[in-house]
Parts: sequence; C-alpha cells; structure tokens
Amino acid sequence: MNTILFQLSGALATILLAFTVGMFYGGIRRKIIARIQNRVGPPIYQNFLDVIKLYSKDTSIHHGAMQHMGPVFAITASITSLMFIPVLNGDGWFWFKNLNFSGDLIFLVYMMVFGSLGMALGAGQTGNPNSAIGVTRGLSQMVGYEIPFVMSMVALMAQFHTTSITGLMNIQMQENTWLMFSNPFAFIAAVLAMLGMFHYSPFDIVHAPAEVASGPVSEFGGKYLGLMMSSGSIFAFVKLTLFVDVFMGGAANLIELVIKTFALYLIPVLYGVVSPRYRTEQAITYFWKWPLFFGILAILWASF
Amino acid sequence: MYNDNNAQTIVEYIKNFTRKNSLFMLAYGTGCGAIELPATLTSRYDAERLGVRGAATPRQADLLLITGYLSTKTLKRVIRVYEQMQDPKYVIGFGSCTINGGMYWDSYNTIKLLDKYIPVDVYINGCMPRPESVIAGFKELQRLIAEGKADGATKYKENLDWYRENQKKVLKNWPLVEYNW
Amino acid sequence: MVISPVHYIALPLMAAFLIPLFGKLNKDLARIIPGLVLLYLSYISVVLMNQIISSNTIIVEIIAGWRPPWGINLVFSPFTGFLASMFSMLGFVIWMYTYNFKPEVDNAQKQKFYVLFMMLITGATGIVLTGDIFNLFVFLEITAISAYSLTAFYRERDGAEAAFKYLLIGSFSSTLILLAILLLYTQVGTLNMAEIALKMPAVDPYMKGVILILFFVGFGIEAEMFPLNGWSPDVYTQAPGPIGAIFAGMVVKAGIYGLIRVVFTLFDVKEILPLLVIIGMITMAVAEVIALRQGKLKRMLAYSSIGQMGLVVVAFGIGTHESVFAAIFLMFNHAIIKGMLFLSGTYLVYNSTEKTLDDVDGIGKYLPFTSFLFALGSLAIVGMPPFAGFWSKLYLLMAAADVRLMAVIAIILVVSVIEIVYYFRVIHRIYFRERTSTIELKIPSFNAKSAMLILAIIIVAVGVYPDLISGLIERATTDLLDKQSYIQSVLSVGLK
Amino acid sequence: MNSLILLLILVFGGALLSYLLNKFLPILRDGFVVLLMLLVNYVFFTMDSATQIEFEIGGIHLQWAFSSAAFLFGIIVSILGLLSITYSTAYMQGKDRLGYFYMNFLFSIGSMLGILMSRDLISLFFFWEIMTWSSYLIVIYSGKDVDKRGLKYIVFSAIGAYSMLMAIVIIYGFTGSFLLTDIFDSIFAIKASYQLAIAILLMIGFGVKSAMMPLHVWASGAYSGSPMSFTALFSGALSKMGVFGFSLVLFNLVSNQNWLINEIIAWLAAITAVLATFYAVIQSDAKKLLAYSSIAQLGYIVIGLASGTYLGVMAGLFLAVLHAVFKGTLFMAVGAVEKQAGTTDMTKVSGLIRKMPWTFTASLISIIALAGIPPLGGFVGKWMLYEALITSDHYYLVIMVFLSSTAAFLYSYRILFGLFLGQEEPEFAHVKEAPLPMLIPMLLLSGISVLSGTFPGFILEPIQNAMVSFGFDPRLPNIEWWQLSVLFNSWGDKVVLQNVMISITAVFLIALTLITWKGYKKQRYVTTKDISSSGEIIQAEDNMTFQIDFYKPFERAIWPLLKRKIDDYYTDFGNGLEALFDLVKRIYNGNGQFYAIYVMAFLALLLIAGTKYFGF
Repeated sequence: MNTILFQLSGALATILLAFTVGMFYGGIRRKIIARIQNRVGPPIYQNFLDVIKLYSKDTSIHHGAMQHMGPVFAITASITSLMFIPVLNGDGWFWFKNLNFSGDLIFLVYMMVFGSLGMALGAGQTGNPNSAIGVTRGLSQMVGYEIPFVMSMVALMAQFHTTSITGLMNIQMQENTWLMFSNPFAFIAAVLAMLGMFHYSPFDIVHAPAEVASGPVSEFGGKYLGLMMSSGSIFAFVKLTLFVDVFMGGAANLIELVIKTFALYLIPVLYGVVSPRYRTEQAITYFWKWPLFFGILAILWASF
Repeated sequence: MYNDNNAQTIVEYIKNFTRKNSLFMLAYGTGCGAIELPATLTSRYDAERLGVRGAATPRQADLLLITGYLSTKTLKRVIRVYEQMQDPKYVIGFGSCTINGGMYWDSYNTIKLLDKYIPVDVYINGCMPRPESVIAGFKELQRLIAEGKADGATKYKENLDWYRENQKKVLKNWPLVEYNW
Repeated sequence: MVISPVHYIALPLMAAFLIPLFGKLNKDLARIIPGLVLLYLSYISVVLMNQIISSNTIIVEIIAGWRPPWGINLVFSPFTGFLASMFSMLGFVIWMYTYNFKPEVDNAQKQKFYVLFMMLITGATGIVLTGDIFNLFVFLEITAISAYSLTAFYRERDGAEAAFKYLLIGSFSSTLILLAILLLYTQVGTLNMAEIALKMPAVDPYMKGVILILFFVGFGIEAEMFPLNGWSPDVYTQAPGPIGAIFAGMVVKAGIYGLIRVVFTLFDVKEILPLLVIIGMITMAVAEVIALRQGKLKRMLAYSSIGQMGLVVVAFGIGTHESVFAAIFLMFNHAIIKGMLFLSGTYLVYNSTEKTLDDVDGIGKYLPFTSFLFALGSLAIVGMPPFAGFWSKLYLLMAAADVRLMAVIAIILVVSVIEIVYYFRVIHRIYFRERTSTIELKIPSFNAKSAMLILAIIIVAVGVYPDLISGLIERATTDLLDKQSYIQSVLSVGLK
Repeated sequence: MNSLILLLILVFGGALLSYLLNKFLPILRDGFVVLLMLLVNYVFFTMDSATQIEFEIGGIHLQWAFSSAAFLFGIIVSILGLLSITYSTAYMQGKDRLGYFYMNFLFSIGSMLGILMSRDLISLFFFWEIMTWSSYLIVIYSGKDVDKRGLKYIVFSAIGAYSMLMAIVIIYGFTGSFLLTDIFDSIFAIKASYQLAIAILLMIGFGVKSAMMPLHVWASGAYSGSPMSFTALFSGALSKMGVFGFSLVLFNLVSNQNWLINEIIAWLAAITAVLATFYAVIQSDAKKLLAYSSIAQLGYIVIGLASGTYLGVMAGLFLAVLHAVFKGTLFMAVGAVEKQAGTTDMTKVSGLIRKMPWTFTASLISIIALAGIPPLGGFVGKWMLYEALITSDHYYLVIMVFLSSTAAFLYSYRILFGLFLGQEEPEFAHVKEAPLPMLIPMLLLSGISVLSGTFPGFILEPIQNAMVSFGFDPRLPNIEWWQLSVLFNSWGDKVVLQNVMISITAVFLIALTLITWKGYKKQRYVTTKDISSSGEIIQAEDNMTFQIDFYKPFERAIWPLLKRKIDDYYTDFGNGLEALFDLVKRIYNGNGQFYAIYVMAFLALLLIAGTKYFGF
C-alpha cells in the first residue's frame, strides 16, 4: 500500500479534491455576494467555466522567462503546502496522507509565502507599474497579517509542546476538545489574520481592479491567469484545512471537513461583503492593533 | 451537440460552452452609453448571472465593449486595446454611434462605422440601448460563440491590411506597433 | 680616548662653542659638527649600554676627582643611560632632518640654531645623567634657556609671545626647584642625590611634604602637567617644526625624569603616587578633549603631546614594576612617534602661515611620502597594532588591571577613542578632501625623508617585535625602582 | 614548516608581493592573487587539526592553533576569500591603485585567519586591529563620501577595539594569563560583577564588527561604500569574526548561570534584526539595502547563538555559513550590475534580467535562500532557529524574528525587482552579462545555497564539530552527509528536507512543463513597453518604472520607528560633547598671566591640601 504509484495517485486525488472544493467555494462566494447585493448571481460552478475558458485561451505573448515562472511558483507553493497538510483526522482516509509527516507548522508558514513571492517575481518581469504597486501592497500587507497569525501558531505550539500539525490534531482527539476553546485568543488572532490572508475585501488592496488594474496579474491572461486561479483555489483550501486541523479538531471524513471549512470560509466572505477597502497602511496597522493584542494574550495564555 | 450549420468536435463544444458562459468584459466606457453598464451589471439586471464580469486589463479580457461614439483620438486607444487582447476575443458595438455615428453623424472627428476599424461581432443599437437590450446583445454574442461564429478576431487577422488602411486614414500620426499574431 | 659618560655633556657643550668658530672657516662645517657629535654620542650609547647591561653594573663617573658625596658625579645606569641614548639618537635623527631645513635661512642663523640645539642636548642629557641635585637644576636651566631661545628662533611676533609665556612659567619652575633644593639642603646638608636619598627618612615629614610639593610643581611645569602646562601649546605651535620634536622627545622627557627621580629615588613616598595618577588622568583627559577641538595641526599635536605625557605620569603614578615599565616604554614611544609626527607634520603645513587643518586638505596626493608617514605615526600613537604605541598602551593597561584601577583603564580607553577621532580627522582631510589652498608645497629633502623613515622603521619594528626594546626597558625599570642599589653604587664609589 | 606560520606567511607575504607585482609586473597580478588564494586554501584544508605553535613576544605568552570552531569560520574565510578575489580580478579591472587594494584585501584575509588561529587574547586583539585597519583602508578606497563613512567605521571600530582591550586587560588582571585555555579554566573564579563587565565589554567589541544594534551605524556606509568584491568578504566573512567572538564569549566566558546576558544579547539582536530590516526596506540603493540586510541577518545569527540551545547554536552557525554564501553572492551580483550598468541606484537601473540572465539566476537563488524559503539552504537555518526559540520558550523572540524575516520579503523582492525586473529602459540597452571570473564565483556560491537546502549535512557536520568544542553533545545521527535529511527539534518534531526538495522540484517542473508545453515556441516575446496602460501607447523613451517610494505605504505604517534614526542620537551626542569640550578649551585662553595664576593656585592648593590628604 505504500508504493510510489499509490502515493502519487493519493497526491493527485488530494489536489483534485482541493481544487474542486476551492473552486466551488469561490463560486459560492460569488453567489453569496450576489444574494447579499440582491442579485441572482452566477451559478456556483461559474469558476470552473472561467478556469477552463482561461486555459483554452491563446497566449501568444510573454514578457520573459519569469512570467512563465511566476504562476508556476504560485501553483508549486499551493500544491506543496497541500501535500504537507493532513487533510483528515488521525489515519483518516489513507489516500490523503501525502507527506504530512515530513513537515511542521513552521515549514508550512514559510511554504505559504513562497507562492506570493514567486508570483511577485512574475509580476515584476512584465514591467507593468500597476503590477509592482500591487506587489508592494501585497507584501506590505503580508507583513501585517503574518505577525498575529504566527503569534497564534506560536501560542498553540507553546501550549502543547509540539510544532507538528498532526501533533496538535492528536491532542485535540485525545482530549476531545477543540483548540479554539483551549486557547480562544489564539483563535481570535488567527481568524483576524485570516481575513487578510484571503485578500478579500476590505483587504483586497492587492488586486483592487479600480485602483491598480488587478495589480500583479494585470499582464497575465489566458493560461497564466487560469493557473493563478487554480492556485488560489487550492490555496484557499490549504488555508481553511490548516485552520480546521489546528483549531477545530480536524475532520474525520470529507463531509465533516467540508462543513467545517465552509463555516470558517464564511467569516472572511461575510466580513468582506459588507466592508469597503482599506488603504495599505490602514490594512497593516489594522493587524497590528487588535489581532496583535490577541496574539500577545494568546502567548501569555499559553505560557501560564 | 452537432448541428447542421456548424459541426463541432466535443472539445470545441466544451471550449465554446465555457467561452460563452464566461465573458470577461472590458468596457471601453468613453461614450455616454457607459451609463447603462452599472445598471446592467448590478442588482436589477445582473449580467453576472450570464457569466459576464468585468476584467481589469485587456490581457485578461475576452470581450471589448465599445460604449458609444469614438473620436479619432480614442480610436487609437481602442485599436491598441483590441490588439493587446488575447484570442479568442469579441467586440460589441454599443449604441447607434458605433453603427453610423448616431447623433454625431456629421462630426468631423467621430468614427462613423466602427466595423471599418475593428471587427465587431455584435451591434446593440439604440441611443442609448436599455440594459434589456444590452443583455440581449450579450445573449446574441453567446449564441454566436456557441455556434462558433464569433470569429471577428480571425477576420481581423485575415484582412489586416484592409483594417490598417482604414485605420491609417483617420489616424494621421501612426503610432501603433505592428500586429503580428 | 676612553669612552666615558662625561662625553655626553662635554662634547655637545664643546661643539656649541666651536660651531661659531668653525662657521667662520666653512659654513658647511658648522652644520656637520653637531651631526658628528651626535653620531659619536649614539655610538658611545650603544657601547656603554652594552657594557652596563652585560656586566650588570652602573657606571658612576666622577668629575674632577671629587668623590661623592662631595663632588659632582654622573650616573650612567640602565635607566639614565636609556634616556641619554634615546636623546642622543633622537638628536641625531633630528639633526639629519634639520641639515638642510629651510635652505633660505642664512648661515649665521643656522649656526645659532645648532648652538642652541647642542646646548639643549647638553642640558637634557645632563639632567638625566647627573647625580647631583643642584647640578640637575643647572642643566635644567641650560635646557630651558636654549628652549626659550629656540621657541623664538625665527623672531616672529607669535614665536616671541610664546617664548615669553614659556619664560614666565619656566622661571616659576626654576624658582620653585631652586627653593626646594635650598630647603632640602637645610634639611639634609648635602646635594648628592644618593646621599639625600639615604638621609631622607630622618627628615621632618612636614618639611618633606613642602619640599616634595615644590619639586612636584617645579618639574610638573616642565613635564606639562595639567594646570601647569599653559605654556606648552603655544610653544609647540610657534616653535620651528623640528623643535616640536625636540620638545616632545627631550625637554619634556627631561622634566619628567626630574620628577620621577625626585619622587622615586629621593623621597620615595608612596603617598604622592595617587596624586600623580589623578593629575595625570586630568591632564590626559583635558588635553585630548581640547586637541579634538583644535583647528591647527601643530596645536593639535601639542595637546596630543600633553595628553601623552599625562599618560606617562599616570603610568609612573601607579607605581608598580609593570606600570613603571609601561611608563618608560611610553616615554620611548612618545619620543619617537611624536617626533615623527612633528617632523612630518611640519612639511604638511610648511609654507602655511596659519597652519590650520584646512591647509592639509588633499595633501596626500602631493606629498605622498610625508602624508603616509604622518598617517602611520597617527596609527601608532593611538595604539593600533602592529605599531609601537600598541605595546606600551597594552602594558600600561595590564599594569592598571593588576592593581584593579578599572576607572583608569576606562578613562585611558575613552581618551584613546577621542585620540582616534581627531587623528583620523586629519588623515581624512589629508587623503579625501580636495586641495583648496594655493599655498606652495615643500617637498622634503632627502635627509628629512630619511630621518622620518628611520623613525618610522623603528616604530614598525618595535611594533612587530617589541622584544627589541623591552629587555632594555625592563632593566631600566629595575634600575629606577631599585633605590638601594643606586645609593650603594654611587656612595661606594665615594668611599673608595 | 609549521603550516600555521606558512599560512600567515603566504597571505601576508603574498599581500606585500602583490603590491610589488602591481608596481612592476601588473600583468601577473591577477593570476598571482588567485593562485595565492588557491594555495592558501590548499594549505588550510590539508592542515593537520592538531597543528599548534607557542612562543613568547614582549614577555607575553602566545599560542596559535585552529580549534574546530575556528576551523568552521576558517572555511568561510578561505573559500569566500578565494571566490571574492577571483571575482575582484574582473570587477576591479581598470581601476587604479590595485596594488593597494589587493594588498589590503589579502591583509584582511590573513588577519581573519590570524584571529581564528589565535588561542590567546593578545594575538586575537593584534590581528583584530590589523583586520580593522586593512578593511578600513579598503572602505576608504574609492567612492564618494569616504570621509564620513571611513571616520564612522574607524571610530566605531576603535570603540569596539578599546572596550575589547579593556576586557582583555581585566581578564589578565584577574587570571594573570592571556591564553584562552587558562582563561576558560579560571574565568569562573572571578567575581560575578567583573564577569558581567568582561562579558559586556567583549560584547561591545565583537558587537561592533557584527553590527549589533546601537553599534551598527557604521555598517551601511562601510558595506555599501567599499568595492563590492570586498564587501562580499566584508559582510560574508569579516563580520563573522564578531560572531566568532560572540561564540567564544557566550560559550566559554560567560557562566551558564548568567542567563540574563544571553537574554539581553538575544533581544538586542532581535531589535537589530527588526530595525535593520525596516531600514533595508526603505532604501533605494541596492548596496545600502544589502548592507542593512546584512545587519539584520547578523542579528539572526546572534539570536541563534544567544539562545544557547543545541538547535539554536546550530542554527546560528548554519546561518553564519549560509549568510556568507548568499550575501556574498548578492554583493557580487550587485557589483556585477554596478560594473556593467554603472549604477546600483534602483530608481535608475531596471530590467536587466534579459541582459544579465546568469547574474539574475544567481541573485534569485540567493534571495530565495536569504528569505528562508524552502527548499534552499536559508530555510534550513530559519527552521532550526524558530524551532530552537520555540522549544526554549522564547516566544516573543520568535515573533520578532518572524517580523523581521517577513519584512525581509519586502526588500528581497525590491532588490530583484529594482535591478533585474521591471521596465527595460533604453539607456541600459548596452548592458552585457558580467565576465566569467565574476560569474563563476556567483554561480558556485549559489550552487552551495541550493545544495545546502537538501543536503545540509555537509555544513552541519563541521558545525557540530565546532559545537562539541563549545561543550555540546553531538546529536546528529552518525551517517554520511548526503543521507542527512531529517532535522528534529527538541520536542521530536521534524522536517524531511529531501522530501521537501523532491516534492517542490517535481511540482515545479510538472507545472512549468504544463504551462510551457503548448506553444512555447509560438509565444512571442514583447518588450516591457508593451503593457496594458489604459490603451495608451508607450513609447520607448517613456519611463514607466515604478521605483520611487516603493514601499511608501509600509513606511507610513511603521513611521514611528523610522522617525528618528540612531545616527541622529549619535550626532546629538557628538554635538553635545563638542560643546562641552569647547568649554574645557577655555582653560587655555592664551594669556600668560592666567597660566602663572594657575601655577600659583595649584601650588597653593597642593600646599594646603598636601598636609591634609597626602599625609605629609
């Protein structure tokens, strides 16, 4: 049961799962936004159509090697992060084990920024000033939200003396609790940071179409944009699964996983629908106020 | 799946299906018709249910929407934007002005017939067209795409010399780079 | 001719009288005589030092057959001999430098210079070699008078003013020392230093204190101690370039020698040592701080020189064997390094009237050799390895650490940082500014270059391999601190 | 001959010889210095580790030998020395005073080896000072503003050196020996307060070279001002001497009870890392940016050492090696840009990626390593650092490090974007790829960056040897270096590097193939002038580069930290001191009568006080 072929097919299944779930979540988000704006909205499979269309478009120009590499970096980061995240609880469904034994939270936190930096390089190569502006906004904002996020992660690691995700999940299973109750401040800080992570409004300063013409991707069309969208979907799944694994006790089966991730996903979506957009420095300082405070509380909570 | 007029392979059918249902629209909103677009896209008419959504840059866009009259000055930009878009790409001429100059029919620097300069797939007439007709226009375009008949880009490539000639007639200082894909 | 320490005094004195006479015969001869004399003195230094080091004795030379304690005697011990050798060798280097310094100056003037120079050598070596306290005073006067004259040598207004200040303060010094000697004589009834030292314990402590303070202030003036050194910046600034080197290398050293001889041998009171440390620290701190704020090159060097003397005083004040060793090493280093700084600095501001730091801007391109040596000297004097200054500073710090004087260490090091700041400011001006002044530059003559080069080579050689000199200094230290053997060897000659 | 002496003679003699060669046979100079460094490497690596030599100079007992810790740093010095001097042969082409340059270059390499082989404090200090002034002489070698930055460098070096000297003499005062072995044995017998003083003074001394926070102000100027070929060594190896000193102090001179020192050092280093990163973010000159980045990276290294745990020290030393590798490459790359394009001002130069693809590749790899992104070497170091800090309960320190390294992404991107990406301006159309002697060192070093991410064993093993000499137990499994792939923290959690590497590479290659599979040939390159800009047609001469105020929003967010630079405090302090000094200066007012009064007053004071206080 442990052949390379088996592992590869398991990995492929995980990727497909992440892609599908992420895509549907994106569609549902569009639907939710539409409903809140009293519209009908696109069908929830709309994102699939968009991606397939983008892949089927011609791409007859490029601005240089990095333009190819940028989206590839992004998808690499998403898929690799996915490989290192335990999708299901305990032994779960053995197909989804992938490589989650060989990385821990710190690794994951770093792996997750790999993509944005790679994407930024691709955006830089195109030479569009809007791309560069978008990138600077994104990176600046990242400095903002990573801090409370890492604080809450550190709080958890400190509290339970393990840095591995499976370790944290096992603790939740043994003690039959969720870490969001064990260390509520960490959960609050992490959720507030998650608002920024998803780049949904009010933190959509990176792509802000009306300001910087969709920012980093302004020169990316066709297959590049398709790859970016797929990467984004997988990455959304990665983030949500990570949060579920760490704070909500993981999931025993796929249904539970979908329910929990979706519940979590609703937070940034609903927060975003009713919020206008922040300026960049406001976005940064937003994360350095309450989220940071909760992060400090979380670490204090963990260390006493 | 197969019809008499236009036999498509299954791959082409899927492609066309997704293309038709996912139109990234770049609205060139210099004309007065642009005022109808907000209504078209927001709650009351909600074009997004057809898969139409805005694109920020020509690189991402499938559909160029020319909302109203074009002066020679803006024509230059429109051509540039059109040429920067990636295949397959479609153009909707919006309002009477793109058809015959509309109320500017005797203006010295307004483009009278847009089709002479860039290939227009669908015209929506009216001065200005109501959102209902805009949506009808989108539907028409979707029909054309599904049937594989929205081939303005191909026509533009095939008849590039003719288009260039027309374009150069109105654009005195020719600033455009060569279009060679 | 038998080699004898008397030559140190007799030959330069004789030369001083002969120079005007021979000057009439041949104008070059007048310039060559001092060189020959100093070369000979350097030679006998080597011979005599070798003799006393290898035989582990002290040469006590009796003048005119009068045995001590009645007559005047010269003591050539490792310590005095070391200083005398240093003076004569430095004198020789400075003679090389001055051989055709300012060729435009007429011959009579040059003769005068060499007469005074020889007198000064006589005085300075006399001070260190004599074993008689009154004789020491006489030599001090000789030194001082020639130094006054040398300060005002070019008959410029500022020079004269500086000389007058020096004369004013110097006469205080003479008066106080003379007074001290008189008082001392009333107490012990002898002028021979060995015998004074022998009889000193019997003296009334109150009188002892007063005499010591008079000596302290008197020699302190010559040794540039803090509130007494008002004369020195002006003198260094106004005297001709090589004279600065002479002052730093000889006059001041002779003054400090007097102080040390009085404190360590004659009185041997440990109570005054803390005062030396305190005064030395204040001298050093104040001088270096002021040096930082100077706009004139030679004035800066002058204050730096005062600061260095403060360091020497501190080193003597700590009073342990190691610290005295460091002090003598410091004296040696200061003589050669500050000598070289004055010699090279002179050419940097040769034709300038104001001699401000602006005049050295960008001079590195035009006077590469001199500038390089100046930079090297700066590095050496702030105590950067591998130059000589490093070792003396290190030994001093080690000595201070041995007796747990952490405050002293801290102040020395803080002051060293200040030193670095102002020396490097000059170096930066020399090398990195664009030259703006239009003053014509003077290329040093071959003699001057080789004089500076000799000093530079000594600095580097001692820096890389301090054992070259540390053996001698070790012996000198032992000699200075061993009061009993000094008394014994002088008086045993007398009793023969 | 003893190979230690041989090493020193080779380097120092070679230095003088290269000066002479430049005078008389300049054509042989380049080949000579490269060969010399090859020889030095040969001698260094074939040296018997037990080689030692003892002698006495000036009454001071000296001892030279390479400890295994010193050997680790020696590897950095000799290899980086070789590569940077190879780089110099092309980089310095056509500059004047090359003899001076190479002489001081070799002098600083020699003095670094000297520092490392010193087993006593005096030769340590001696070589330390030689290193200071030889590097100083290169700092002032060329460029504008040498005046200011040279003075800053030398003054801070002097402060460091003299506080080190003070510590040395205090140690000597208590233990009576300069030999490290003696001192290590007897240091704990000293009173605790003096121990603290010694540690602090030595920290100041070493902290200046490793650019710790309040003492770092010289670094940006000195790093960015020297020729880049030297800065590669300067930031890569020379600053590591400070780290080497820290390791001596922290593991051998400060007793383990003195945890406060470790904490203070770690927090200072953390503040250094954060603030220096912020300064780096707002720089617009690539050299300055890298200079500040070096300061920040040194902060991480020191944090690792100061954490005092096995993993932390290993992380610190690993980062020390890797920092030499990737920062060396980056400085070389920036030097290549400076050489080829004439400027490193990122507001001017841009879009060199197609002109200098190999330089870009090397800098991309190094930047990825610098940012600590898997799967390159920097990640291994960062991972160990975080794990070490978390497992040793330094939670807030982790946050500081994380803040710094997240903000480091900003400047990492900036330097790649500023120099290589962005608009290709016509004024840089003539730029060519750097010549081979410059490329080869860069590519070799970036190769090490890549390799160390998958096979950290070849760096970790010498580090472990060094750590054994600090008194740690060896914990790495006893396997060949290429088999070492799993790193554990002290809670038993792990990262499997080779899995990481394989999965990342596989996904990357598959994705790249997929995206370029169809129509790579068909795709046409368009210039960066062909961008979507609201239909406007950009002409070749239109400058569309976005470079000025690159991170303005970020600056606005952190402005309270940047409002006042540490430089300003020093300036104010200096001005205050000068005013005070001017007051002192008034003592010497040039009036002879005053001086006479001083004399009389002093005499009177002594006569009055003498009887009272001096007991006579």
